[in-house]
Amino acid sequence: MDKTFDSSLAAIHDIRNGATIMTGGFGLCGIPENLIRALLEKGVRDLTIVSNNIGSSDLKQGGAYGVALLFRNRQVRKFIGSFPGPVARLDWFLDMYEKKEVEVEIMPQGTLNERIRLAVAGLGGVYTPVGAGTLLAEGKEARVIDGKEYLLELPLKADFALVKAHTGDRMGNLVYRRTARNYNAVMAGAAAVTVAEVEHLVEPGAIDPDQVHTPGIFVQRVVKGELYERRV
Amino acid sequence: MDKTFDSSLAAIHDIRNGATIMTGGFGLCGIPENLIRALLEKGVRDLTIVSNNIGSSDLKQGGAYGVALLFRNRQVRKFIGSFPGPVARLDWFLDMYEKKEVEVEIMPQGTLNERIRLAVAGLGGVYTPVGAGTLLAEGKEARVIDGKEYLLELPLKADFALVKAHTGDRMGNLVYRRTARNYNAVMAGAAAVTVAEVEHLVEPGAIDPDQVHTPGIFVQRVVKGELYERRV
Amino acid sequence: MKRGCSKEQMAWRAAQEIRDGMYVNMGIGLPNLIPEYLSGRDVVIHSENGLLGMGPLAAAGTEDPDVVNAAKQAVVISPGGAVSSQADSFVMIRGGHLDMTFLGAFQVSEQGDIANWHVPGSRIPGVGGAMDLVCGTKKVVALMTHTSKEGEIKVVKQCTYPLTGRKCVNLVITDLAVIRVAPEGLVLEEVAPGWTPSEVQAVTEPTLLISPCLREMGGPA
Amino acid sequence: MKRGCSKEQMAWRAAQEIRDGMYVNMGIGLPNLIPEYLSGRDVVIHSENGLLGMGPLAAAGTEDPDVVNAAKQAVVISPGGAVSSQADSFVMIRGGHLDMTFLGAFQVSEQGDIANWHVPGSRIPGVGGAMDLVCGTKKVVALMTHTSKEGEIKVVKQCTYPLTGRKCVNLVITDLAVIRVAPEGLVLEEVAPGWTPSEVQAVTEPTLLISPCLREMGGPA
Repeated sequence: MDKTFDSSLAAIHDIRNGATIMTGGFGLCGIPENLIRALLEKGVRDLTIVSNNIGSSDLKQGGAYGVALLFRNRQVRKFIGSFPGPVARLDWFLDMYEKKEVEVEIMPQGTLNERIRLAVAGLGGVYTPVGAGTLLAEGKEARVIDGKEYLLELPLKADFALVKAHTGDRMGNLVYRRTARNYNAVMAGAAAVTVAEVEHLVEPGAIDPDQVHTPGIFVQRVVKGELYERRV
Repeated sequence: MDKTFDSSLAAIHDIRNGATIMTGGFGLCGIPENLIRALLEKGVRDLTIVSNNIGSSDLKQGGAYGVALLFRNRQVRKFIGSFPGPVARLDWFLDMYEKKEVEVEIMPQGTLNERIRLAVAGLGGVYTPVGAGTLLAEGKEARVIDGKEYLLELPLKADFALVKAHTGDRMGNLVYRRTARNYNAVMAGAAAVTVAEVEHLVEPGAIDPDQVHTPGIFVQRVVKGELYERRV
Repeated sequence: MKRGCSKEQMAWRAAQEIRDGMYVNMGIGLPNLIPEYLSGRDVVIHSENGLLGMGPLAAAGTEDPDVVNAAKQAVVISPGGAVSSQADSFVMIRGGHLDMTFLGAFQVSEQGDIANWHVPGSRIPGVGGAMDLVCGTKKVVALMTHTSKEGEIKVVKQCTYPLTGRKCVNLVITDLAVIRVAPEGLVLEEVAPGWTPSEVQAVTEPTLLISPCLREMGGPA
Repeated sequence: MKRGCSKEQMAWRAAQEIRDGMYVNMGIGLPNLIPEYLSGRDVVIHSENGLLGMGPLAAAGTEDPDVVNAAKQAVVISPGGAVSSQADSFVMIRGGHLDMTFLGAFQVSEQGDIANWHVPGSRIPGVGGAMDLVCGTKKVVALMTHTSKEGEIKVVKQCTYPLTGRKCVNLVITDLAVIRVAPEGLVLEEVAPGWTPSEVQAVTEPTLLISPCLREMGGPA
């Protein structure tokens, strides 16, 4: 079973305008750098991006990195995540937001995680106590269970999930390194197609079965990333 | 931070009659052998046992092992799990069941897992499609979400969770080996007190942070198991 | 009485459903024979106790008590295998990540309902992972004898045994026939060597539609 | 105007709440100073991006881009540390496994409500893990200046900023006071050196109950 693709661009060849795309990473840690670069090159538009942040936290340089590049390149129409800032404080982003060129939907970080997990796990909904009685509960079904108030949260699924691992084998078994695991381990499997870019590509059997973080069944495509800047 | 206890008996010293206890393992694979032996020795009664199976699959020898020993020793009043057989076909167990000395509550295996996870994760309930329209849906709330029928499942929590790991450090970080991971990795954290017995006890820092299966925050007590029969 | 296919032929036939690149779960019992007919095939076998990439049974004397399958037999892990917790294993199942599952059955109905977990009258029920498997897997194949040892019909209009799942079976492979569950009804695709469609119909409760491509069930070379 | 405690004194005071053996989360900002005052203490620090056992900031030149905290700063992992996915990290938080969390706040109410995520009028909101932390953690400590830079009162009868959580704060540590949220109301436990209870009351909206053990806030040696 060989799920490898020759290039990042080849691995995302069928992403179309209007697609919903999950991207792993937290800030710039563990982002699928090469697949994001390929999306920039491909130029697909009207994307919905599901991600904790909008990439770069490099406010001082005013710069964008990670998925922030896709926003700045006007390829995104909607962000679904938990914390758009600090990019959300940059002038170019505020301009886009106020001209309604980009929509922002936020939710608590743990809720974002559980909604993605529902999609991976084939579950229909979950009751979480987080956010009950707040602004973010608006429009959501509230319910008291065993004396405590919960909100009903529904699955969040994507067309593509783009994740990054330290090591992967040709069958798609993935091992993450340190806190670069973050959303990558959650999003793999939450989309019709999960594409994993890896720093190190190995043969099946090279990874100890006990140390696989994401089993290959959740990954449809594997590509060895062309270039890792690994910015902090 | 040192969570170690000197003996299995010491690690369960405060388990009282009537306690609800989760025990890891699948069949006899990965069961907390020493903690079960300590429960036998302690002789606490009226227990509720949450476990996938009732221990032994050793029908040929007519023998009991694992939690089956607790049932045969008449220490258990209720089993909550997914598959009581093959022990459920043994005469002594059938006798107890028909004399209503032991109660049996079963649910689908994945539902058992998710209900335990709800307790670990602080969630109030989950909608699963599994079991909808079957005998096991009786008494459960059914709900159609996005055209599909789901059942509401509620958290399953215990007073004690007894798990077994291959390696553990003094802080309670655990590493399981092969399919002995099974329910151990699910139940850790689902009880007021999680007790882990380990084959190998190591110092903090000896386990690579990327290879910890159960972080120590989910484990209150650690004990090096006295004797491992490791029956198949 | 005329014999149908052997267990080995049924397992071989089941194996033909599997394509390279698939992730497949094999239930306990008859489905356990299928891997025999997958040698050289690029298939990953899932065992619901937490093993993706299950290999053959461990050779006598080499059993590792930490490596077992869902039937609690000592097995070997295939290259590229991965271990997971019970929760993650059932995420794979319920989340629709498995391409196919093969299950034994007491009854399968015209609508694709399946009953395979609880015989009324059995004293203590146990369900295991059966309900999860029929609910989540992309393609569900029931593998069973066409009638019970007592001659009871097992392909029925409505299941009388407690259901495992509703409208979930896609294909039924028996010792007498291969039957596809289609929106218009049950379609007889193949018959065992020496059997006619009407002979199969005689031991099947719902009316079978005959496939325009009806053919004889094959077997291992 | 009379000064209250310094940030360092507040962080030191916050550190005194922590007992050996605790699992603790520190929010971004002021709470980030607390670990300074935990040296030699047996405490595990949780960073919600998936690190249990966070050590100090990485020394310049030794930063590992794969090891960051929730503020995206390069840090070091403590011995006995464990990495987890985002989902598992929030299982720890929401599931009540953390003993304590320290958070900055815009407002805390008499009932223990907290507002710390969204200033009305800020153009794009972002919530992060704040709502999870206040909801799940056994003890929630708000760490903030007693009034805003503009002199606005922050300990209020009812929060006017959007809530992060209801009835969840257990203790408020400010530059002027330590206030315990009790069923009967807010209890003034400590005042900053040189401050009287009535001076603290003057910049606090709800009526403070005076603890019978009222004392002066300490500070680092």
